[in-house]
Amino acid sequence: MIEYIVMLIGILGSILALAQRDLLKAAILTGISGGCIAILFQILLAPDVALTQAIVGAAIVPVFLALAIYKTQRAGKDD
Amino acid sequence: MNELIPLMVIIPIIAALILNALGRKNSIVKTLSFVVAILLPLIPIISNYGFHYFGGHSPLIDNENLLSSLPSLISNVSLSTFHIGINYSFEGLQKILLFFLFIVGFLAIFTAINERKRISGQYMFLIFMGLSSVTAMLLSDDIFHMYIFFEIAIISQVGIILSSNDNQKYETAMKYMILGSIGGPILLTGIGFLLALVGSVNITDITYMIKNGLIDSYSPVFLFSFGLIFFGWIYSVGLPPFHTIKSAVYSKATPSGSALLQALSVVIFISFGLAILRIYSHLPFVHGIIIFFSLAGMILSITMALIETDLRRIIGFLAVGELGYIGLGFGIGTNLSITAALFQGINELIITALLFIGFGAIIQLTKISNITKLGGLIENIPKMSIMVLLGGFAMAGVPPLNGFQSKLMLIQSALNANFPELAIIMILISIVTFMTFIKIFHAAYLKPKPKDLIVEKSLVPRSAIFTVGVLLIICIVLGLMPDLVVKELTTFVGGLI
Amino acid sequence: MINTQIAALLCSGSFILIGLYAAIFLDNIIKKIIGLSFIEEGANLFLITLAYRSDGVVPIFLPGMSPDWFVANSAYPLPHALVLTSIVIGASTLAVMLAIAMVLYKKHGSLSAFKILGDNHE
Amino acid sequence: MDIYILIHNSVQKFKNKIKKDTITNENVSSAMAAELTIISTILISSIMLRHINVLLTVLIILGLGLCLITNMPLISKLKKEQDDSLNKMMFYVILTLAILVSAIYWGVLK
Repeated sequence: MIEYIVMLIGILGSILALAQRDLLKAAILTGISGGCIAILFQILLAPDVALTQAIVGAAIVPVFLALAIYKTQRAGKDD
Repeated sequence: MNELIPLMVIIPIIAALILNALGRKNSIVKTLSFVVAILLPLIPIISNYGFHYFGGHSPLIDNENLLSSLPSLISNVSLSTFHIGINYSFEGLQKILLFFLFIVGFLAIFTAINERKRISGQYMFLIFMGLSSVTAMLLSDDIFHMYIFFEIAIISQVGIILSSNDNQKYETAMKYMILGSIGGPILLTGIGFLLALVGSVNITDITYMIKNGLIDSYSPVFLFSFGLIFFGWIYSVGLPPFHTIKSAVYSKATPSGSALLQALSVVIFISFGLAILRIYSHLPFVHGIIIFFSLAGMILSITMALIETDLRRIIGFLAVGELGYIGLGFGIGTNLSITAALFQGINELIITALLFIGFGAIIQLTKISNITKLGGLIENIPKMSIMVLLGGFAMAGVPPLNGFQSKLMLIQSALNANFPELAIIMILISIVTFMTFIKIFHAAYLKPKPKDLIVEKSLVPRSAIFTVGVLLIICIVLGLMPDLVVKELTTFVGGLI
Repeated sequence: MINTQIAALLCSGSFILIGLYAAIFLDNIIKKIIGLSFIEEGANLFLITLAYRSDGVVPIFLPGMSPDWFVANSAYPLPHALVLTSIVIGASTLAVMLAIAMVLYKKHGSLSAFKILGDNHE
Repeated sequence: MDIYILIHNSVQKFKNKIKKDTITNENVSSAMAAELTIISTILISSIMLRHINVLLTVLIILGLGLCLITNMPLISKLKKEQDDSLNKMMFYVILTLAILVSAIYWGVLK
């Protein structure tokens, strides 16, 4: 049961990330869907990949995005 | 001497890492990259043909001791012939193509060293990474391994674009990366579908399973994987609809950079194209689709080249259009046509490098690339102009240069395979190529000099003349003695299908 | 009756589609890049899903397992090795794209793809 | 005399401002060559459909010929479609992907 919930959270997180006006929130939500994918990898019997994905998808990618947003502009006016 | 095979990939990577660490130490970077670049073409020459299994994971059937200890479930079925690890195969095509790739790479590095006062280690890092990644793609027998090195090649190509001083380079690089980030994962998904059906990513194993009917080669999963991998292929080589971005990429890099980019593209084209042919050539519509996209690429690129006014963009379109010939050879799909296509690929590698560096001299002299504002440069650089003219003849297929030999073979193969229309179109397009080339040659060199044209430097660097001269000599030698290359390629293609 | 594998396949498909939507229709470059990273993650999830075996075990051979039982029950480890590489490649591509986006913002003062990446011959 | 040169120069500048690309012999002839190339190559390559069906080929060639000749300045339209704008590139890329996958998938399944 838990896998379906994780999938739903991941998909909802990705949709919400793209719907945000504030880019910083979008970056954080990207981290949530990356983390959900990491949990899915664990459920799908790939713990080694899950570790990598947890670091890359839930930490490194949002940090990169947040750094880039910090250096550019925070409000994404147009959608 | 099979230990030399992985060295072709490892030496450039190690050189790249050292150069990157050295950074801005000018003289050491120059010396080291020159030495490594001049050593690289020697490795494929002295290496013997053969296979290299990484980690010693040869197929079980080669390993008698291990095979006898395994249960009969494994040792008696075809599983024992499958490849366990990554393996590199080094044969005639690899030998010749890598030799010429490394020659072009050496010449690009040589001109880059000479045309800049300070050379950064990072730029050399990008060049060597690009060279080693396409080498790995060509040697590898593993389609996922190809994908990984293809992505590395894309990143280094983007780096090479960014190292020029064109003011539109960031925009072009961004577009290239966005389109690439769509094309790359789609290619990966295609490989995933293939993996789902076959359970292996080794091309030899996949072809073995298809030939022996172990998998249903008309199942939707297989067809879907073909569609996605084919899309990745047209993205990676710049057939339509990617021809605009590819030509833009060529026109934004430095001359030596674009020569290298085109060399990388040709090798990527050949290695992915051969993989597609080996896996999917039994499907009836594959040849038709390859021919369709190659024809579209040739026609659209050549017409765009005719009406464009930017010198570098014209050569970019011509280079992309020439790739269509290789695609046509692959699409016709007979032994002769594939041999001709591979030969054409080698010729293109050399000729486009010549043209990019030769016309790059004009841009270095005048800082203008609009052909309506150029003219009369033959009095400034007479030697270069003659050599570029001969290079253009080679591209258009004038005897006795190398373009003539490969295009003749392609036309013969089209006629033999009952496609006279393709032969007519190839002749037509090469005439138009010739016309485009003469147009830009006239505009740059022969037309009366406009009054407001200021020639900033009086001389082109001697390194550029040397480079173009070497490439021209290769053109003439291959044109007079095509058997040097064709014999090996025929053997290779004969073993392929 | 829907099992985990099919649900995960649908999930990966929807990630790819959401990413494609963002890459095509959204104008902000950062959002385009986020969409592209979703495509990459969807492709990775697809590969991992292929390797899954319901009621299987993690493909790590522990002492005390019988080889026959392990072969019959473990997930397929090859895609795991492939995805490990692919994740790293995806992250590095993303980093390069973000770096270029930062330079473009400095140059144009905007993140709109229509303004920056449109046909602007100067 | 000086005034004449001044006027001449200003007119020259003005002219340059209006027309970025001067229309020369070369431009016109190359555009015509491109036009002819595209029409002839499309018609010739459509003969290859004879491997599928001869009657269909005749109809398609007649239709294509009519279509191409009535929309005569083709090359300017093609040029407009193949510029450096990301949106246009993306449109054609996605279109190609969609057509390729759906044609292969449905066309062979039947």
